[in-house]
Order: sequence, then C-alpha cells, then structure tokens
Amino acid sequence: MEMISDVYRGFRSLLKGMGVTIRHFFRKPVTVEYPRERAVVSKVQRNAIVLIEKDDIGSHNCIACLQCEKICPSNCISITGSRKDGLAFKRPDTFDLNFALCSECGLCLDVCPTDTLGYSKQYDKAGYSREDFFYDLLDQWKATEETALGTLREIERKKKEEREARRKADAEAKAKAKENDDGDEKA
Amino acid sequence: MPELIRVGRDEDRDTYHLNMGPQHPSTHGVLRLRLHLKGEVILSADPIVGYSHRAHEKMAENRNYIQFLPNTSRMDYLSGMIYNVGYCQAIEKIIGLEVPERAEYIRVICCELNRISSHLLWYGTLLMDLGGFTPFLYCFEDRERILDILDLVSGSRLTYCYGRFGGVTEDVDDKFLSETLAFCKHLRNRLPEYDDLVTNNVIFQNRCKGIGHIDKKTCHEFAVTGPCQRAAGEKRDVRRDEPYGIYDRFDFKVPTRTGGDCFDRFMVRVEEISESLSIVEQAISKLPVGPVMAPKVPRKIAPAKGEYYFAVESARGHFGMYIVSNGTEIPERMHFRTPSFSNLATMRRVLKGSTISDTVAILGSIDIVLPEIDR
Amino acid sequence: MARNFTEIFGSVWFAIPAAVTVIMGFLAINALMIVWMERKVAARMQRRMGPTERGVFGLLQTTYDMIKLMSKELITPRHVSRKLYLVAPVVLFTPIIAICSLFPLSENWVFHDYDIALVLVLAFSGMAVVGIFAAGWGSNNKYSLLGAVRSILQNIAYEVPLILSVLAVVIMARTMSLHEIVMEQSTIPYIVVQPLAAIIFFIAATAETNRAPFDIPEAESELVGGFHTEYSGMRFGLFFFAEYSSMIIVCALATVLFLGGWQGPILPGFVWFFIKVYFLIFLMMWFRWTFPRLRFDQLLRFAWLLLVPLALANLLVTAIIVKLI
Amino acid sequence: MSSPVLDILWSQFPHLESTDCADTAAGCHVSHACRREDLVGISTVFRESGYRLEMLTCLDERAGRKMFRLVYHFTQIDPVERHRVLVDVPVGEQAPTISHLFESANWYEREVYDMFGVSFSDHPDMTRILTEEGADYHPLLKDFGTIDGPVKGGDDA
Repeated sequence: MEMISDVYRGFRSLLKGMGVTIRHFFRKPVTVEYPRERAVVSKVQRNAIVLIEKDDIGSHNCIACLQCEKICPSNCISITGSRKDGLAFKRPDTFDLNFALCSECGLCLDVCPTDTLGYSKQYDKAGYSREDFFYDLLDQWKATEETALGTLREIERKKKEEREARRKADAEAKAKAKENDDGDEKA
Repeated sequence: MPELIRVGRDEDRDTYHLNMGPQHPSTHGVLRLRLHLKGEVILSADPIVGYSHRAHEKMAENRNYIQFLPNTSRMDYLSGMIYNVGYCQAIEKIIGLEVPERAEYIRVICCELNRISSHLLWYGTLLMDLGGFTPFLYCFEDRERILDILDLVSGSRLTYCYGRFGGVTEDVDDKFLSETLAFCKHLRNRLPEYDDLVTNNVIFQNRCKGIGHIDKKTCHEFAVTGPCQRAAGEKRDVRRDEPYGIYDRFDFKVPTRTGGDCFDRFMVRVEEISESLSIVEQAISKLPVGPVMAPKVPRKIAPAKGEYYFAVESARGHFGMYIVSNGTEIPERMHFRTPSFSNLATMRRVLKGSTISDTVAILGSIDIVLPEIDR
Repeated sequence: MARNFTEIFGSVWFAIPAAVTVIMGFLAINALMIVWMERKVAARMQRRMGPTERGVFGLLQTTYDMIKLMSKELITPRHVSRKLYLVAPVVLFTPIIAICSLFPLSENWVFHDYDIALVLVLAFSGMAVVGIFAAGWGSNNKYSLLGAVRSILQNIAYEVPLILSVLAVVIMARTMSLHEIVMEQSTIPYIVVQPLAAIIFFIAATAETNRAPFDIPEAESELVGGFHTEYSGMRFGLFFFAEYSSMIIVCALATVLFLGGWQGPILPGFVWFFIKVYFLIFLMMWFRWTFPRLRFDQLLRFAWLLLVPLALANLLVTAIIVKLI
Repeated sequence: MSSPVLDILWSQFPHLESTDCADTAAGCHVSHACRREDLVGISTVFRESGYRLEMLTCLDERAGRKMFRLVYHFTQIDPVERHRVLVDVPVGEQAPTISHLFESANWYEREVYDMFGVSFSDHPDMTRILTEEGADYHPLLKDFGTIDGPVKGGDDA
C-alpha cells in the first residue's frame, strides 16, 4: 500500500515538473539577440580607460602626473610627459594602455587629480592579437592638441594675470593699510 | 603516470584507476579526482588540486594594500563581492577607519545579492550534474538579473572591485533600489516554481538523499564550514557568530539540517537564498542617506606592525584573511583561508564506497570553486 | 510497396539498394526535423530562441550541422581496437533501417507486411545494444567501457517490460502483423483499453533509446560521452543519427500498438500517423528537458521491481479477460 | 581572557608564552608562542577540548630571525574562541605533523611544504599540493623573486 502511494506521489511530482516546463514553453524567450539588439550598458560600466573632454579646455586635462601609472596593479598604463612653454603643468606626450592586462579595478580613476580619466563605452572590442589591445589614448586628441594647447596657454595666461592682479591688489591694499597705519601713528 | 592508465594489475585484476578531470564536465573547473574503482564503486578517491594556482599570496607581497583590491574578487569569482568587501572591512578594522552608514548598508545589499547569485549558479550546476539542463538555465536567467543589478553600481558583472577602504566607489540610485526590490519579489515567486521542478521531484530526491554524508565529526576534523557544516547540524555562521560590518542589525535565520547528506546541503542553500532575500529587503528599508565614502581616507595605508586575522562568511563558508604587516605599505604576508579548500579535502573520506554517478552529485553539492582552492 | 520496387527495377538486387536509399532518405529527413525540433523545444522550455539563423525558423540549421559533420576529418585514435571501433556505428545503424521497412505508414504504404513483423521489430531493436557495446569496448577507454556496460544492463532490464507490455496488445489483437494490429484498433485505440501497458511501453521505450531521464550510458556529466566518447566526425554523426532514428522507431511502434496507427478522421492516413508519432516524440523531449537523470541502480530497481511486476500483472489480467469474453 | 582550555594549557606547558589579544584587531582571542616539541601536546589539548584547526600557514622570517614560523589557528565554534599558536622552525629542520590529530592539517601542511619547503615529520603524504609535481622551487619564500619585479606602486607610491 505504501509503495502504491509512493509511486503515485512520485508520478505526481513528475507531472508537476512537466507542468513548469510546459508553462515556460509558451512564454516569450528572454534572449537578447546580441548583434541585432544591443545590451543596455550600465552608466558606470567599467571598461578601457579613455581621456575625457573637459569643457573649458576642449580637450583632456591630463597633466602627466603619473599617479595612475603608479597605482595600477597590472602595470598596464605607461605615460611620458613634458613641460610645454607657457604651461604650469606637464602635458602627456604618450599615454599608452595595454588593455589586455587591465583588470578594470578603477583605481586609476580614483587617484586622477584632474578627473580626466573615464571609461570607454565600447564594450565589445575583440581582436586577433595582443597588439590589438594596445591603445594609444592620445590618438583621438591629436588633431585638437594644438588648439587645446592654445586654450590652455590662454587659461594659464588669464590665471597668471589674475594672480598678478590679485598680488598687485594685495600689495596696494597692504601699502594702503600701511599708509593708514602710518597715518594713525602720525595722528 | 603509467600506473594510472593500466587496467587491472595481477594482484587486483578487477580494480582500476580512473582519472576524473582535470577536463571533465562535472568537476567544476580544473579539479582532478584520482579514483580507484571496482566496477563503479569507489575504493578510494584522491582530489588533486592546483591546476589554477595563480599565487595570489605571492602577489600580495609585491604590491601595496590598495593595489591588492582587484585580486580579491578573482579568488572566488562567484562570490567576488563578498571577498572584495571582506578584504576592505579587514583593512578598515586594522587601520581603524570608520565607514559611513550608507556605505555599510550598500555593502550588505550587494554582498547578499552576490550570495544569492552564487547559490543560484550552484543550484543550476548541481542540476546539470544530475542531468537536468532546464533548471540550470532558469537559474542563470535569474542570476543574470542580479548581475545586471550589480552592474548598475559596480560596473562589473563578475569580478567586482566595488569596495574601497572607507566605503564603496559608487552611490546607489533609485533605479538600483527599485530593481533590487522587484528582483526580490520576482525570486520569491520563482522559488515555489523551482520547488515544483526540482526539490519535490522524485528523481532528484532519490538522487540526492542518503548520499555523501558529511557528519558533525567529519566537519570537525576537516574544518568544514559554510552550508556543508550547517547541513550537518552545526549552527555556525560568521555573520551571526562574529558579526562584521553591520550584520548584527539584521534579523535572519541560520538554516540548519541534521542529516548532512546532499539533499540537506541542497535545502540549506535554498533556505539561505530566501534568508538573503530578507536581509536585502531589510537593508533597503533601513537605507540611510549620506555619503558612501569616508571623508578622510589616508593616502598611504600602512597598518601597524603585527598579525591580523579577519573572517567573513562567503557563499561557501568561512573565508579568513591572515595579514601580517611590517609597518610599511607592502604587506609582509597575506594568507587566505578559503572554505572550499577544507570542504574539498573531505572528499577523500566521503567519496569512499559511492559510485561514479554519486560522485558528481556529491561534488556538485559541496559547491567548490577551484580558483578559490588553488588561489 | 516492395513489390513495386521489384517491378520498377526488374530485379530484387536493384530493388533492395533502392529501398534502403528511400528508407535512409526518409530517416534522414525525419531525423533532421527531430533534431531541429529538439533544439527548438529545448530552447523554448528554457526561454531561449534556439536556432534562428539558417532557413525559416532555423530549419536548415541541422542540415548545415550534418554537412559540417560529414566534412570533418575522420579520426581514429591510435589506442582503439580498430575493427570493433570502425564496425560499431554500422552495427548500430543497420537494424534501424531494417525495422523501418516494416512500419505501415498508412493503409497501403508499407514495404513489407510480415505476419511476425512485431517479433522482427523487437528483435532488431534488441540488436542496437551490440553496436553500443562494440563501440564502448572497441574504444578502449574507461568511460566508454562504463557506458557500454551500463547500456547492456539497461537494455536487458528494459527489454523485459517492453516485451511484456507488447504481449498484452498481441493477446488482444490475436496477431503479430503490424498492419492487422492497426486494423484491429479501428473502433477504439488500445491506449484506452490498455493504459497501463501503454505507459509501461513508453517508459521502457524511452529507456531503450537511451533518452533522458534514462540516458545513463552516455551521461555526459558522469561519463563525458559514454560509449561515443572517442568518436568524432560522421562516425559520431551516425550515433547521433541512430539515436534520433530509434526515437522515430519506438514512437512509430507506440503509435501502431496503442494509438491506432494511421487511423483518424478527415485527414489522410499518413498525416495522422505522423501527427501521432511527432506528438510522442514531443513527449519524449518534454521528459528530457524536465527531469534529472536517474542513478544506475535506481533505474534497474525501477525496471525489475516496478515495471516487470506491473507488466506481468497487466498481462495476466488481460489474458484472463480476453479468455472470459 | 579566561577559558578552560587555557588552564589546561598553562598547567601542562609552562614554556607557553600567551598574550591576550581579545580586544585588539588581531582577530584572535589568545596568541601563544610555543616550542616546537610542545606543539603536538598542545594540539592534543585543543583537539580534546573540541577545537578545530581552522588555518595553518607559515611565515618566512629567515632574513631576520633565521626561522620559519608556523601559524596555527585553533577555533572553538560555540562560543567562538580563536587561539593562535606560533611555532618556530629553524631553517632546514622538520616540524612535527599534527595531521593524525586534525584531518584538515593534512592538506594545510602539504600547502606549507609546497609554498615554503618546510616539511613535516611523519606526515602520511608529504607531497606538493598546489604547484606542479617535481618542481624545484617554493614560491612563497622571500628570495623566490618575481617574474617582472614588484608593481610600481610598491616602490615609491
């Protein structure tokens, strides 16, 4: 008797399982047909790093401080920079990323003092060799580099003028104060 | 090893050795089991590990504490968030860094989601080992939603590097919260369906019940932790016994069973999924506003000279970090006590006397992740 | 129809190859359809798309796959026992062609209707295990050998309830000719009067074809590929082909024995026949994509302790009732 | 910090130097420095008091103290109590195995042997576990070196 009820229960559980699969049979597939539909990428999706445009410069604002190169656990960033005429900070001459080594930890973004590093939005890059993943991050900024340098110099000049003006104003104020002091003393 | 491929020597003609793995569909990575068999019955089993040894402990000695962050989630790629956040919590405790409330809650939400995703993957692969392919894809479908949710804040889908010393990288937004809540509701509706398809299925029950006993004594001798230990009847969970972070503020049960066989381990994990769901919901309802990063994080992390130990509960059990500092920015030594390492060691004893078919079920039920064993 | 072939070709020596070609073509087209259907059914049950790229709804996908398999290099591993290894796929496949020639697709469509067709069908289908064992033994691989051994035990265990359940039908129909069995069911199909025999037959047939949840000989998560681990290219293709062909055969047999063969209203006979066969095939797929695999000893216990006694009891009751009526 | 196991330990092993670190970040309740010959005895006490061997690792201190240091973590589950036992092993000498007391020590000791070359006497299977068989290196030794040197941040960041 027990055996019969076991068999009955067993078959019932099997039928229930079949009920689940047949219900799904008539539902819509959840597949995203990738090359035809693009996956929606998260806003903070981590990817290869890029130099992002700063509005006031019209180009990136990398100052070749090498912070990202130093923090990178995988040694995948290499930067050389040099001082340009009329600029207070350095400017990178090369900014190479070996994306094949990158582990997308995001530490370089954390340390960037000018916040000019960001993530690329291209998530489906593929290649046939390691060399395909050696990115030159300055590539996209080559064309506008001269104008950017001009803008930077302009900004630098303005800043300098401002500083001069402030210093002058400070000095005048000081002198004035001194005069006043002197006046007070005299009085 | 010519001895391994010879069938039947003169003294024992009817026994033979079988190499299961390192390339085998159900060894979950690159595990090799050296089985000594008589017919289909296992006389002795010897797990051989180390095929994916990447020397994370050596790497730790060659970089500073911050640079080790991406390594953490690559040890156990299925519960990377727990490892990553756990490592952050260890260093924070050592250097005495306060973490903002909001960041703590976000960490709990993400860790528990990660735990669910790990359990779902285990659920699917166990069923695949038993020959049921459809539950595997159902689990992946649900797991995919978790990965999407975690992708929203951490930017990665598997090897998260979301935690930082003093907080997390990104604040959560309303979309994250609403999607998480929707997912919790969805999974709660989904679990009865899983029960119909799998748990109550007579074939599944017969396959899992009464095999692979890991009893209390074995747990004790092999230092087995996690769901395997709880299935044997020992109520032990690092989250409850040695609360780290803010786990003492949540109300959750530690599911236990008494038998310690495959089915008990299965049930413990299934119950853990719903407990984790409840923790996620509690955390979201209590989520305070505020910053997600401590205001003053030292630029140089150099803990005082000494030895430290910190443990968290990963999806597979007790994950301990033993950190020795020499007072500089570079650690003197880091050792990771990973749960699967001890859990897999029991296979030498547990597999004895079972068959090849049971082997895949038992291996599946202890939930091993090989990169975590090999480190 | 066999007579027609002889009339067309003049000699039986031309007619036989022609008939074999026709059967192979018939099987090939159906197997390709079933593989496509299997992939589609599996996909939909798992909320996936299945093949979509080649042909309408991906219908040509399996043809492409077959072309790929055919164009692959035939690799013979060095350690195998060459003769057995090479002959095994052929041994497995030949009986299937023989069986196929016996099925009445409709009232007039049958190659040859023997009086003892049913015995032939069962005998030939029992031969498949020889091919499987040859493959497993000849591969000289432990996984293959385990698969082959499991396969033999399983086949022995399930032949018995299969034949016992068929006997109940034979007792009722009082004939072993497939054509006449179908004719006997012109009023009611035997599934109505013999539901238990039908269920036992179908379960045993699923096990006989090594389909999930009884796919123990080739359990890929345990034995990698079972008996066909060492095969590749079109030799593997033949095993694959044989699996799906034997699915067609057991479903066709079930249709003939229990569902009334080609009989049905309005539509022509062979359409009914295929509708029934494909419905049963769908049922098999449904099993496969729902259940986990049984363990070996459970499978044997299920066969010997449940199916055989039930089938015997069913046979006994049938015999008594038939005698009394 | 008081615990029944401590009384037994102190009465049986007078050479044990114990430090209470329950309130620090050390992560264990008591830390003991013990002599090599006492290790098996101490482990037996822990085993009989219902502790489990949670972790075993090694430190390469050859540069300073000319020693290897083995670190054992014995843990009691309920209530949680963790004891750290530190044992010094001179370079080139063997450590006593405790794999007959704790099954978990079997693999842990193999790992220590693999990574540091510290072998354990009477271990049932003193072979490598993580690296390849027949390798002639022990990767976690400080003088093992790395393939391409330390990461840049390690130098000067």
